[in-house]
Amino acid sequence: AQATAKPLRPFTFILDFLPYGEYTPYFAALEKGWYKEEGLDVRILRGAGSGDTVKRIAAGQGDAGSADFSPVVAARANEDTKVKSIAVYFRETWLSIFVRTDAGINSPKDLEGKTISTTPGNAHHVLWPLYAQLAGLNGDSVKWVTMDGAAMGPALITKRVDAAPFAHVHEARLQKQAKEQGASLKRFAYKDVGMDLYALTVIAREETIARDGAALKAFLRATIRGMEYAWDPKNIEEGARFVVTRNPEVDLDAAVGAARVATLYGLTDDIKTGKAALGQFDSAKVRKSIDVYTQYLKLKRKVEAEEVYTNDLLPVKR
Amino acid sequence: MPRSLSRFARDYLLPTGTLVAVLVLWEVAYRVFKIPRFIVPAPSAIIAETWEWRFRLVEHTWVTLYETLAGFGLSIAVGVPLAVLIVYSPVLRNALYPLIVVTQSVPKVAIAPVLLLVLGHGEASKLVVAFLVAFFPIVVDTATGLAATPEELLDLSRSYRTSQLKTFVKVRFPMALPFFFSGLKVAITLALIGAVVGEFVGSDKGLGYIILSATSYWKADLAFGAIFLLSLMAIILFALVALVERIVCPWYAAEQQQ
Amino acid sequence: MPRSLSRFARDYLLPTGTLVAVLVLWEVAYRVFKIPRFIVPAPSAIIAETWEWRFRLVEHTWVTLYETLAGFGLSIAVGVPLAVLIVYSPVLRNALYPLIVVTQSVPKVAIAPVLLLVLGHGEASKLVVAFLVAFFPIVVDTATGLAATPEELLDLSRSYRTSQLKTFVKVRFPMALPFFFSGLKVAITLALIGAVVGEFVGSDKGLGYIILSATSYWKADLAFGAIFLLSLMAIILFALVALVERIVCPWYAAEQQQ
Amino acid sequence: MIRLEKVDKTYRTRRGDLVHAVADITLDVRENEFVTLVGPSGCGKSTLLKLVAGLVPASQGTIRVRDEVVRGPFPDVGFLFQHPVLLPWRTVFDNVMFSIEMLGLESRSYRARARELLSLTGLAGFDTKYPRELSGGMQQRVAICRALIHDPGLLLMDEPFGALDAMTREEMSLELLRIWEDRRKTIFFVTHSIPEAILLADRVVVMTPRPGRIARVLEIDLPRPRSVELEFDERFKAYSHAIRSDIFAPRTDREYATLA
Amino acid sequence: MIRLEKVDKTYRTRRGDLVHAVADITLDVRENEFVTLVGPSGCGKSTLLKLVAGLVPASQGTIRVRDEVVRGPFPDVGFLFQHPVLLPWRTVFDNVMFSIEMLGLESRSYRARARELLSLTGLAGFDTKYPRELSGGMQQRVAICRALIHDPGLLLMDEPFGALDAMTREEMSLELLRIWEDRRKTIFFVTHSIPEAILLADRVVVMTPRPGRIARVLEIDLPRPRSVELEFDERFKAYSHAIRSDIFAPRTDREYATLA
Ligand SMILES: Nc1ncnc2c1ncn2[C@@H]1O[C@H](COP(=O)(O)OP(=O)(O)OP(=O)(O)O)[C@@H](O)[C@H]1O
Ligand SMILES: Nc1ncnc2c1ncn2[C@@H]1O[C@H](COP(=O)(O)OP(=O)(O)OP(=O)(O)O)[C@@H](O)[C@H]1O
Ligand SMILES: [Mg+2]
Ligand SMILES: [Mg+2]
Repeated sequence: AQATAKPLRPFTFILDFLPYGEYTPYFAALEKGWYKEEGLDVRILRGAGSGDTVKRIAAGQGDAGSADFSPVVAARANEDTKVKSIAVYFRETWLSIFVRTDAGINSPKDLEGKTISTTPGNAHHVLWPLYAQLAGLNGDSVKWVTMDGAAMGPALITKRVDAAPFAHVHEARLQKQAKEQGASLKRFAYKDVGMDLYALTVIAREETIARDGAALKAFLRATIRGMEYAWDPKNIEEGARFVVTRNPEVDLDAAVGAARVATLYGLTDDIKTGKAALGQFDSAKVRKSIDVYTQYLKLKRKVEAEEVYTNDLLPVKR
Repeated sequence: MPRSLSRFARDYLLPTGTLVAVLVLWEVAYRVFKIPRFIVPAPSAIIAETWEWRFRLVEHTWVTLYETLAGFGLSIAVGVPLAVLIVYSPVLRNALYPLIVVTQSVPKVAIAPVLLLVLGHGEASKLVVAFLVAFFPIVVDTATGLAATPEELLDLSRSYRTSQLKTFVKVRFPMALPFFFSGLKVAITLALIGAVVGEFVGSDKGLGYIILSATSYWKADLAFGAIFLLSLMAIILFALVALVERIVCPWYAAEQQQ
Repeated sequence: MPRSLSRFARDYLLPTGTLVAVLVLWEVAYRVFKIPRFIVPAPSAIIAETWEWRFRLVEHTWVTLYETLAGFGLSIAVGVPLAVLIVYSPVLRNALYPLIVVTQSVPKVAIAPVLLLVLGHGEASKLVVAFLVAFFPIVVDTATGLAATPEELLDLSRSYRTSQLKTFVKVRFPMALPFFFSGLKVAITLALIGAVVGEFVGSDKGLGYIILSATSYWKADLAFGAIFLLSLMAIILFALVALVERIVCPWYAAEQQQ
Repeated sequence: MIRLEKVDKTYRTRRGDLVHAVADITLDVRENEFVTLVGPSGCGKSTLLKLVAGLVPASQGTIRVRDEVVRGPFPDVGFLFQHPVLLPWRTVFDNVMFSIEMLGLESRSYRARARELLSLTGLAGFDTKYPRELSGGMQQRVAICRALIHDPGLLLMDEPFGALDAMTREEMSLELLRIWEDRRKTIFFVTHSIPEAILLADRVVVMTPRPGRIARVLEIDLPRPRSVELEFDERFKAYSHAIRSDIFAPRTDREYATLA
Repeated sequence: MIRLEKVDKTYRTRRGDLVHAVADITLDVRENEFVTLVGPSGCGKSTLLKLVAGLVPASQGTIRVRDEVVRGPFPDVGFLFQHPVLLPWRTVFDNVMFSIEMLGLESRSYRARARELLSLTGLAGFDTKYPRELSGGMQQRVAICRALIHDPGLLLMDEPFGALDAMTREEMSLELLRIWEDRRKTIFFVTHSIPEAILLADRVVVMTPRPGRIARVLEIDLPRPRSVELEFDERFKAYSHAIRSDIFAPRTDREYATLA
């Protein structure tokens, strides 16, 4: 849909955190001009955590944003924030626990009695009981040490704690850092014990969905084009480079690593086998996610699935 | 007595009244303009939530109070001697001030990991953050106050051929007291902020921790409840400093009253 | 002239020397104790990285500088009138102080998101954070200074049956200048911190953003480079305030020199 | 010009006690009159002057100046404090000009007058100095210039020549008389010097020790213009004697009973 | 006791100009001598006293006290400043005791003496007041008590009685003489009053206008103990006349040329 005659519609997209390798599709669509082709002048802003992005979208500061699915549910349940997820970005949970390979922790069970760092409200910590249950270990036996996010890596590498929770995408840079100290790290993923949750989603507020569905649709079309391109193994490096051009503080190697990891969560089996289209929610999984969050986040009420997601804006559904 | 009554009204009822008025206004604004709850919750909801959490909040309040006071104490203990060095020696002043300014300009959140790794997770690291944030106004204000001693008083004191220490204790410091207290007033609130920032960075106790975790758990009511307590604590601590000032330098406070 | 030369040495070489000495010590400690790079990097590495980034860092420095100065300006514009109200009316003092203390005790990191929601993503929100953090010492110190005007000067000024404003402009404020500047010295460094904290929470420009992102990407060299620049900026701004003080109240600064 | 009726002033100190400073003062000062006020230290002379100027509220009684009840400072007055009270951040010249600025008068038209007064008081060449750099007597002279510069109709002067040496003092007294005769002002003038009080005044008011009351009001019937030689005049000596006896008599056996 | 040799003092003001305050002062003050210093305002009397006390460094020449070169303040001295310089946060009593505290003496043994001095100077009943609550003359008396309380061997007094009325002044002068005779001290005393200078002194030093030089040193050959009646003595009048002529002569045609 070429729209050179029409002026571009300004469109603000707010990330859930700082720009990094996991967002290559957005930057690819931007650099390749696909957003422009859709008539959008997209500006990508950084975020300060998924929760913050949900609030900012709710306050109308951006047209769409990137946020984990859990705050979307929580914000709706606790504060009646009228924000919905309009596309899935990462289709599996990327929560993981990292340990030093020389710590003698060979299976999740070995985490019993160990110390794990955390930040207040950390999703790993919140969902730990579920993880423990699924992994068959005594979850109460670990000791959580609260600290700043920035301190978690160093604390793990210098053995101040036995384990540290990180999203999988951070593995590349953690390993790099560990190597400098002559160490290496091992990872236990929450999804590996059968925890079936969505991670990042694209969000928008209900008002925008109702009034400006066309722009959101256009945005998703270009974004999904970006996913298809950037998650193609031969384009990984180029995608990372797109991120680095715009954000020179990002380390290219680490961004490439993150982009590579991102494909594991963006292109899951259901996509590869064609069971679902890119971006598409599965209502059963949404419900399951809601159940988990309602229980573990101690939400004030249980939201209906339709309150927090919609597949209606996606270009293709299966 | 009507005079002391009106004074009581002025000193206690008035501030309380203002704060209550602000809360009422806020509640009204909240209802009239239908402010979305995710921006700020209503005071009524905050108070209800705070009341529910009262026992646990009290414990966290103690922790923050302790860290604040310890950091504050430390910043007096370090700040006053620094001010003295700065006033007595221009050489030291020029050597020290840049270093002190550096300690101020480094964002505490940025060096928190270092502090945590060096000092561990206990209260020490929060206390140090509180101290780092709070000591600067004490240094600057005390130094200004000390330097402002009228020359004739210094001459008087020199005429006794006495030690610098005695001049300091008997003349310069008493003269600088109002400015020392001015520094303390700024420092006590900064120490509180410092303690909270320290808790943000790594703690599982204290009001700072409550604010952060309540925010993460989407419990804005509770987060604001903790902020309320924090504010209350700040007001009380500030008032206590002002009270001590009035006791320690009544000659000055009396003038201020007029 | 040897006198002005020794003074130049004292005022410029000495502070620079101290800072350089600290860096050298740090480098030595780094090498001797083999401090892990991710805790603190070596100054040499930091400087190398900073040099590499110099053009881009300069841009970010400008942003932070602008926010700092705007916030600082705003805090003077608001702080001085507040101090005046506090000194001139005991009733207002008792009503205002608690509110002001509340603005201080609320952790900026906690309300910065709210500000961001209200003021948007632009520089305004950072400016407001800088202002909120910085205006308090200006209020407290200026108020203390104004209240300290010797009574005989006030009597003198009253004897002309002149307006309060004139008394303020001609007598009270000049008399309070050293304390006003004392407040400014604290405020300028706080404004810088405030701008950085604002950038932490929501900005993709400025040194605060660089620190945050570099830390997140584990580029400790770059993060510390930004901290270096921040410290340098703080020292320069602080020195500028001190310089203006010396120009505006030479009679006071001259005494301090002795 | 000034009319005091049963004026009483009691101070409350910081500790809360009361100090009865002046009691039951009834006094009239006529337009263009030169009245001097003498009395023992601490008897309330400064207090009385401040009461008249409206700087301090009376505890009882009424004070009228130009037929208006004094409730605070009023215009067209020059007040000279017992201490010089100079602004430390202003030069000598700017301290003198302070009156002009505070009164909102146009500075330019008074600059020449300021310089003239400074050289008249022997301060020529010191205009750019700061108060700290002056001797005690010089500071007092700056304060005198400041009180005179706007040429007020009423001058309230609290021991203006207290810190001056005998000669400067005489010169300044004569200069003040000259100005007074030239421009016809009302002057109410506190002094510690009995000869000075007589030399200058139309009437001398003598006060008793604290609480200060009026012991005597003495009409000085000496020819004008006056000069220092008058001190050898017999009438002068008689006045002097009368005042001395007023001041010295009551105290020796009262307040100073402890004295050997 | 005090030995000044070719002492010169030039101040540098903030603007950088030089003020030549005293020039070429050579003077000996003997042990137990009472020397008074008179001279026009601004001639350097206070400067000279501060030079002797070591509060201000000489630009040239040497100053010896008790045979030691003065390089800074030295012990066993009581200095009385021209302004009272009281500590505003201390009560009258505590201001007097300030000397004792600064000298590290035992407070307890001086309390009675402090009270005695206060009542001697007519301040009984004011011990708990604050300086602000005193009249100018009362403040000066507190400063006198403070300079006397530790009974120093050398008293340097800068116009101690300047703010006092005629009677208090006479009483205090006589009291000072009594103390001096009792305890044999050396007193170096600046005054503006020529009679006072003569009444008190063994020798009167007369200074010229700035830069202050010694115009004359006058031995006062009057019997002791002295009393106020001496003023009517012929020798007293002669001394007075001599000093007046010293002071008045040079100025009328010099500094004050502008005067009508
Ligand atoms: N602000 C004040 N508070 C309390 N008492 C005061 C105050 N001002 C003056 N007094 C008291 O009032 C009395 C009269 O003081 P005032 O200054 O009028 O005396 P004075 O006649 O001017 O004395 P002097 O000749 O020493 O200047 C004194 O006893 C003094 O202690
Ligand atoms: N700190 C200073 N800086 C510059 N000049 C000064 C300083 N102190 C005094 N002077 C100058 O030195 C000269 C002598 O001053 P000094 O105070 O000794 O006079 P004085 O004889 O005590 O006069 P007075 O009788 O008025 O007290 C004056 O001209 C004065 O301006
Ligand atoms: Mg008086
Ligand atoms: Mg003098």
